Amino acid sequence: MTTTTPLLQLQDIRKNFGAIEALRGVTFDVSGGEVVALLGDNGAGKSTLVKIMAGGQPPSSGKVIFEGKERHFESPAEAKEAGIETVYQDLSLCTNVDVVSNFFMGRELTRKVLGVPILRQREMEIETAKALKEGGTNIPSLRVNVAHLSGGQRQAIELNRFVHWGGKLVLLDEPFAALGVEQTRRGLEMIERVRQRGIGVILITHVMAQAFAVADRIVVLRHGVVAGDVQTSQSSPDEVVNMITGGIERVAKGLANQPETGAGT
Amino acid sequence: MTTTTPLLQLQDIRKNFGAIEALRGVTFDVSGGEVVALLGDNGAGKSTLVKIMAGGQPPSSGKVIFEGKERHFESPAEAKEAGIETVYQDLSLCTNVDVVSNFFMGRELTRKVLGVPILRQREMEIETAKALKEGGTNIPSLRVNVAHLSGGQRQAIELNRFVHWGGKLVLLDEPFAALGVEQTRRGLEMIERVRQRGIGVILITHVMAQAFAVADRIVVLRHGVVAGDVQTSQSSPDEVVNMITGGIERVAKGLANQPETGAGT
Amino acid sequence: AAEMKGKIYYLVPTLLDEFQTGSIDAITKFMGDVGYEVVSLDGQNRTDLQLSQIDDVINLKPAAVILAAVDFDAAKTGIEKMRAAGIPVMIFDRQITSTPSDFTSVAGTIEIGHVAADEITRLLTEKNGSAKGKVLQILGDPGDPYTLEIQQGFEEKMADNGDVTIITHPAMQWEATNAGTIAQDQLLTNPDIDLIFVHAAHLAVAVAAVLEAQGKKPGEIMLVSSNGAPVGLDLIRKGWEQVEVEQPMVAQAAALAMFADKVINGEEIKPGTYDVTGLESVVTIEEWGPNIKIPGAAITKDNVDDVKFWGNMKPPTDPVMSVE
Amino acid sequence: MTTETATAPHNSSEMPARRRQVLEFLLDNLVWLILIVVLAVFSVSIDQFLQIGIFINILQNSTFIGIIAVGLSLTLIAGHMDLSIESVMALAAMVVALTFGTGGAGGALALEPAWLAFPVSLLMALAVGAIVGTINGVLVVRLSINAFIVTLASFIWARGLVVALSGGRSVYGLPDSMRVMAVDQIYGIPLLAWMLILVYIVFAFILAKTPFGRHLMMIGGNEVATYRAGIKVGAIVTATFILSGMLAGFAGWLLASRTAGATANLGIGMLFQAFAAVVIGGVSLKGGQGRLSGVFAGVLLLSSIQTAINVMGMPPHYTQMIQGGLVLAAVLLDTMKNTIRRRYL
Amino acid sequence: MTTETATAPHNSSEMPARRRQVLEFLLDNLVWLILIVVLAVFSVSIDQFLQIGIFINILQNSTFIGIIAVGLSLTLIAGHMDLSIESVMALAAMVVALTFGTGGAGGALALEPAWLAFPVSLLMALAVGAIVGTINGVLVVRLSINAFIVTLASFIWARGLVVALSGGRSVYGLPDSMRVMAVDQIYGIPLLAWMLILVYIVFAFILAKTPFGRHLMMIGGNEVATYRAGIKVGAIVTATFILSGMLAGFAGWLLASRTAGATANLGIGMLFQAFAAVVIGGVSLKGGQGRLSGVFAGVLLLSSIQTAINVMGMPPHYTQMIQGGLVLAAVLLDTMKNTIRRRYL
Ligand SMILES: Nc1ncnc2c1ncn2[C@@H]1O[C@H](COP(=O)(O)OP(=O)(O)OP(=O)(O)O)[C@@H](O)[C@H]1O
Ligand SMILES: Nc1ncnc2c1ncn2[C@@H]1O[C@H](COP(=O)(O)OP(=O)(O)OP(=O)(O)O)[C@@H](O)[C@H]1O
Ligand SMILES: O[C@@H]1[C@@H](O)[C@H](O)OC[C@H]1O
Ligand SMILES: [Mg+2]
Ligand SMILES: [Mg+2]
Repeated sequence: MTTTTPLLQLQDIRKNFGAIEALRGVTFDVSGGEVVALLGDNGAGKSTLVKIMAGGQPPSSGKVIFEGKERHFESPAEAKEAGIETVYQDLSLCTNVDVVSNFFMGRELTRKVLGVPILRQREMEIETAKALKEGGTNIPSLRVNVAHLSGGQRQAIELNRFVHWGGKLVLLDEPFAALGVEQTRRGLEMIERVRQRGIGVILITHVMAQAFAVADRIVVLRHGVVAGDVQTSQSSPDEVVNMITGGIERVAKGLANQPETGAGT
Repeated sequence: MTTTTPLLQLQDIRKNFGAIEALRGVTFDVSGGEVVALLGDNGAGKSTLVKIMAGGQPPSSGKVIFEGKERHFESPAEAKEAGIETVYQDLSLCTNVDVVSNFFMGRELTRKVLGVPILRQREMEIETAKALKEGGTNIPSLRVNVAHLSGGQRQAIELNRFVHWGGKLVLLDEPFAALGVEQTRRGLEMIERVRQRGIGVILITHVMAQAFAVADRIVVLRHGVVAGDVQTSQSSPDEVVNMITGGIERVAKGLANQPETGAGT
Repeated sequence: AAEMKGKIYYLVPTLLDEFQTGSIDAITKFMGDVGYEVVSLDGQNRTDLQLSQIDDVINLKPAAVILAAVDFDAAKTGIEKMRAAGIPVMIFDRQITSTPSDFTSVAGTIEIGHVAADEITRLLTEKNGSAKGKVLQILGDPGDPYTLEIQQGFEEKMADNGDVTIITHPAMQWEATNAGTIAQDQLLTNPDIDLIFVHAAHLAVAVAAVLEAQGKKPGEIMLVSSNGAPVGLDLIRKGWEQVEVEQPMVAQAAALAMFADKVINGEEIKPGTYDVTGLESVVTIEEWGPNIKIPGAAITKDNVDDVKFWGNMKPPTDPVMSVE
Repeated sequence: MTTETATAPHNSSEMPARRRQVLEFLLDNLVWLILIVVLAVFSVSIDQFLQIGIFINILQNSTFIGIIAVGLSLTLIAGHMDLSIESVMALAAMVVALTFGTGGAGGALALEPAWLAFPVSLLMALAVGAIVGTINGVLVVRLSINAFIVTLASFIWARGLVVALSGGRSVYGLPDSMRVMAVDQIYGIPLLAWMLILVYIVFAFILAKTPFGRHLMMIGGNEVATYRAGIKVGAIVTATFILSGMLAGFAGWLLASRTAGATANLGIGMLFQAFAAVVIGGVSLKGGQGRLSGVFAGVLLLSSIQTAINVMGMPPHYTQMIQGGLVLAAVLLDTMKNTIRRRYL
Repeated sequence: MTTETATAPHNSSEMPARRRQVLEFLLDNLVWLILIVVLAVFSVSIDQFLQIGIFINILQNSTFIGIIAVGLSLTLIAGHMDLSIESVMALAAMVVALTFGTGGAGGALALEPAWLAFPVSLLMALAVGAIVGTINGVLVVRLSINAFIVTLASFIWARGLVVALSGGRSVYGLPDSMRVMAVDQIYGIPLLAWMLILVYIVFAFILAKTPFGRHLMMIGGNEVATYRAGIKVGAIVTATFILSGMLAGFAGWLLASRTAGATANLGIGMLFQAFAAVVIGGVSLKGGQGRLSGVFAGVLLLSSIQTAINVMGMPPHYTQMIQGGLVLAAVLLDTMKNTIRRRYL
């Protein structure tokens, strides 16, 4: 937790879909090792913002600055290469293949035989089993197609695969929405561990308790603009709910990059 | 709240998918005007049970007794005719058409012209707008395809359309998972209103607070069997979490049909 | 019925064409006369299918094979294979010159083009005073050599015959609606078309229907077709068509039967002139083997009812006799 | 620092709402725009193309592909497809021609009074279509066999039946009462073209304004959702196959009237054309998407290209290449849509 | 009343796991089972069917449809499709034949030493396929035009090019070195059949064991998910179209060798056959599903039906009807799968 340049800065991001303005000038930032909870009502623009940060959609205007450099991620692949991992709200699983394939999607383990990459099926299976077990999720068989899994089992795959891959910034869009009590608890612990590795985390959730359990800072979106940006320690669930529903607005300018505990500079 | 026959009874319901036994003998019931929270870990079998009650999947064995008569719903259409309304966990929306079409899916308002049923587009639009407003959800345009809506906006359509249709029993499978704070609050209120109309409600959720806010009784599924069946007033969130994660088991036999307040017959 | 001498396979290229379906009946009857049972296999206009039929037929060890090739030359390998397996091969209707065979019975496509050219020259002269005017030629599928050879014969002869403008369009896949549409469009942009020459009678059906729908009187725009199918003769009777260049299908089939014994027994076939169902036909020994060419005739209103035309579907009842 | 914020997403200020609407409309109907451009280019560059007669020909020649394309569109929108339409059309034409035809293989049935041939033959054609459609529908719905393979089989056997029934022979000569459709005109426009227009109006209406049409669209979008919503998915899909068959039967009836008979290979190749028209017209092969107005434009576009080729007088060997190229060019134009939408909307 | 419960869903006790596995395996490979049944029925009921020569014919005649079906399967699995394969095959055959053919329209190019014709012609055929495949891929991926329409256009123009190049004339007479494939045998099995088997082994391996194959499957299942996961979707899909084109080119090279030349309408109708085989083999038209072993069985099944019809000697007017019927019957058998699975598993 230092006051160096933030990991990711967004400056005046706007996004419109035809006549609809989903984002109307969003500015905020996140530092390495910091957990920011991004809150807001349904349709506030949270997921749209995530997609912009993850390279899935270009903003209509505004700047994305990652590690001090302005970046225009043309695709999720580019954002990923830069170190941004994402768990999407609308799950990104291929339900026509099995759990292992989904877990390693795009980063399969291989060995070369005569220059041809061959999948290392067993290794991948073992690793998947381990990760899911740590996440507290029970899945009858890893070779079963994801189409046959329950909602929570699916989300667990998606949530647990990201930690596996490291990176510098993790974007989590309502990652616990379908998870059970225990799985959610372990998910929150995982975020804590990730933070300790110096990785920045942006967590979207509708559950105040979750935000207040792990976030250093809370950013509230409302109708496509930032309606609140406060240190968790200096706010309360009630206040935040008020910001979300439009009761109050509170953007602590200049405080954005403060360490999460303590109040001084 | 009387001690007449329950609205719906399940007796020893089993369901297996190939080698996987999702349900291993589930017995419980729900009465008119009663709200039962159906809780359980990911993969416990809750959604499978819902699909069986809703006519979408036949049980491998066991009895479904609705209004005192054994029923074998062959399709959701039949269950619906009998008065069972369902909100599914994996949303059941047609993202290729607009909000209004989804809201009235299968029950379009029409008028006959020369015997030909013609859609009453305006009326449907007005009604949709009203229902969504009551639910607290903001949707930029009702004519926009659902594909362009946020996760919470989609869930709101599905949740709000069911009250509109009445019925005798309502099955809600994690209906608030993607909803904002305010929308969830209104959703819980809505359940309360529905209960007051004498309709039975089964609510699935992973959030203890929601279960304890509206449920008369809590039923816990664990690995496909009932691991707990208690009056909300006689339990606590901690105890229920314990049942979910397998710490304890508590099935209050013979108490299942008790009124939610008071203890006597 | 008498004891059969063996099975002959007839590989017919397609059944979407009256000539071909008619030939099955004729060949089956005449071969029956001389003591052979005929089994026909439809090649559905697919070269590869016909080749696989050849492969299969070889395994069935027939007395002989009659081949009307989907494609004139692609059948070459198949013919070689069959003959190598000791199966005599008779070529019907579609002449194959690239490899030897045991007997060939054809009308000649180039010649059909020539006959058509002469008839059309005559019709134009009758109408315009001299051999001039505008002709719309509607081919069959442009991928089918049968139609291209008629075109070739027709155009080379027309070039000699006078000053006639020929506009050529293909009817894809020999499909009649396509022919009708071409005629309809062309009549708009070239209202001075004197005559339409289509390469098969079933195409004339749609063209005549278009003329009729446009309020034309029969003969106002002349129509000539080749192959002599029954609908073609009907159109002549109704006055929509002036000339049909007949392919002597019945005689072509009869010739096969006449020489079948000789071919199958490996006896020598002598060149000379033979009488085939009343038509004077010439057998020559060509590079590719013995070849009988049977003259096709021009059918007009005057002779349309002659039973010798296959389009009248009165095949000769007298049995054919094997040539001694 | 406590303020109220606005209450709903705002309109973007960059483009006036009005202009945006016009642009949206144009993009939604881009196939029509392309059709107009193409016709204009042909009119200018091809001698004698620009005359009423040519445009009427284009319309009239669109009839058969146009009508079977409607059935194809309906099945595609519902998330299935119907490959049998071409053969069903030929079968209906052949059955009618074999019954009433006076020349060739025709049976020359004469009814008293003569005009009876008109309704009777129409019913026969529709019945043929309905029967094949029912077979398709039942196999797809009841036995849940893939529609592609079911209707491919029908495509093959129905054509086979045409060959078998006719013995490969052609029929020529239909009673006058049956040729009305091909011969008569109203306001200078052939009845065939009117039929085409009528079919499009009726089915565009059904799709847009009736529960049936809406359910079709939703079934194509998410069959599970409609099933759960209590929509009788099976019945609707079956009905769609029957409709598609009947439309093909109707087209066959018109085709018999047009060719004054039938041949064994009647209509061969039209399936591909119908498919091309439907896809150019914006119907998605994945189901749940498409409007008949686009399909109509697609049909006219293909017909215009064919007519231009017929009129141009080019070496016949090149027609196919040019046709393929033009289809591609038309579709390329259509993709500008996405670029424009992304850039300006 | 407080007890521990078991920790994971249990195996159903109704059926021993072993028997279930066997049943699952049989159901997964039902097309093979059907193929065996069909061959057995044919062998018993058709005179002279049961002989080695016939079975070798079935295998050999499957070569062309079999190889293009692989390309079709790959594109379908990736959620697209390639209709151009039939025409590309013909185009490759024609280009090779025009260059090396000694008769007809052939150019009679003679290389020194003579065996050079073999590799050179192979490379030419593959290049033709790669070029058309690249065009298809780029249009589909870069301009995101629907693959159906792109490849339909290619289907038309490539065939047009065949007709134009050859002027409709055929070519025959290829140098001996190029006919090796059609003439030679190894262990009594024609080289053509070996090529078929080789192609299936190689591509089945690629699909099952390499990241490329797995990505293909996942792209077909959920393109958005793979894109988000950083998979180079565009590159993979383009490569798939190129592969499909090259396979078609290879098939064309073999076909030229088999027919010792090429004709303008070479291979017409094979597209439908390939489609039927692929769908019978269990490849989903919606993408993300299918195994080549099933496709292979599908190809052999169709080829067996065709051969049976050839050998049976039935009235030819009925062959198409019977063919359509048999295809349907085979698929009907396949649907028992679902019933069995529902009832016993
Ligand atoms: N592709 C799109 N086309 C049109 N409108 C869109 C599109 N994507 C999002 N929107 C609109 O933008 C607004 C913001 O959507 P977004 O998904 O970002 O909301 P959210 O904050 O994530 O909501 P939730 O909490 O419900 O997930 C919504 O009104 C939505 O309808
Ligand atoms: N169609 C199916 N085929 C095979 N297995 C299935 C199928 N549907 C469900 N299952 C399995 O049955 C079990 C119960 O699933 P279900 O969806 O009922 O769980 P759930 O209690 O709703 O979980 P969640 O809280 O995650 O939604 C899971 O292990 C799941 O993998
Ligand atoms: O009559 C023609 C026949 O001789 C040829 O072989 O194929 C096409 C037919 O139209
Ligand atoms: Mg969201
Ligand atoms: Mg569930």
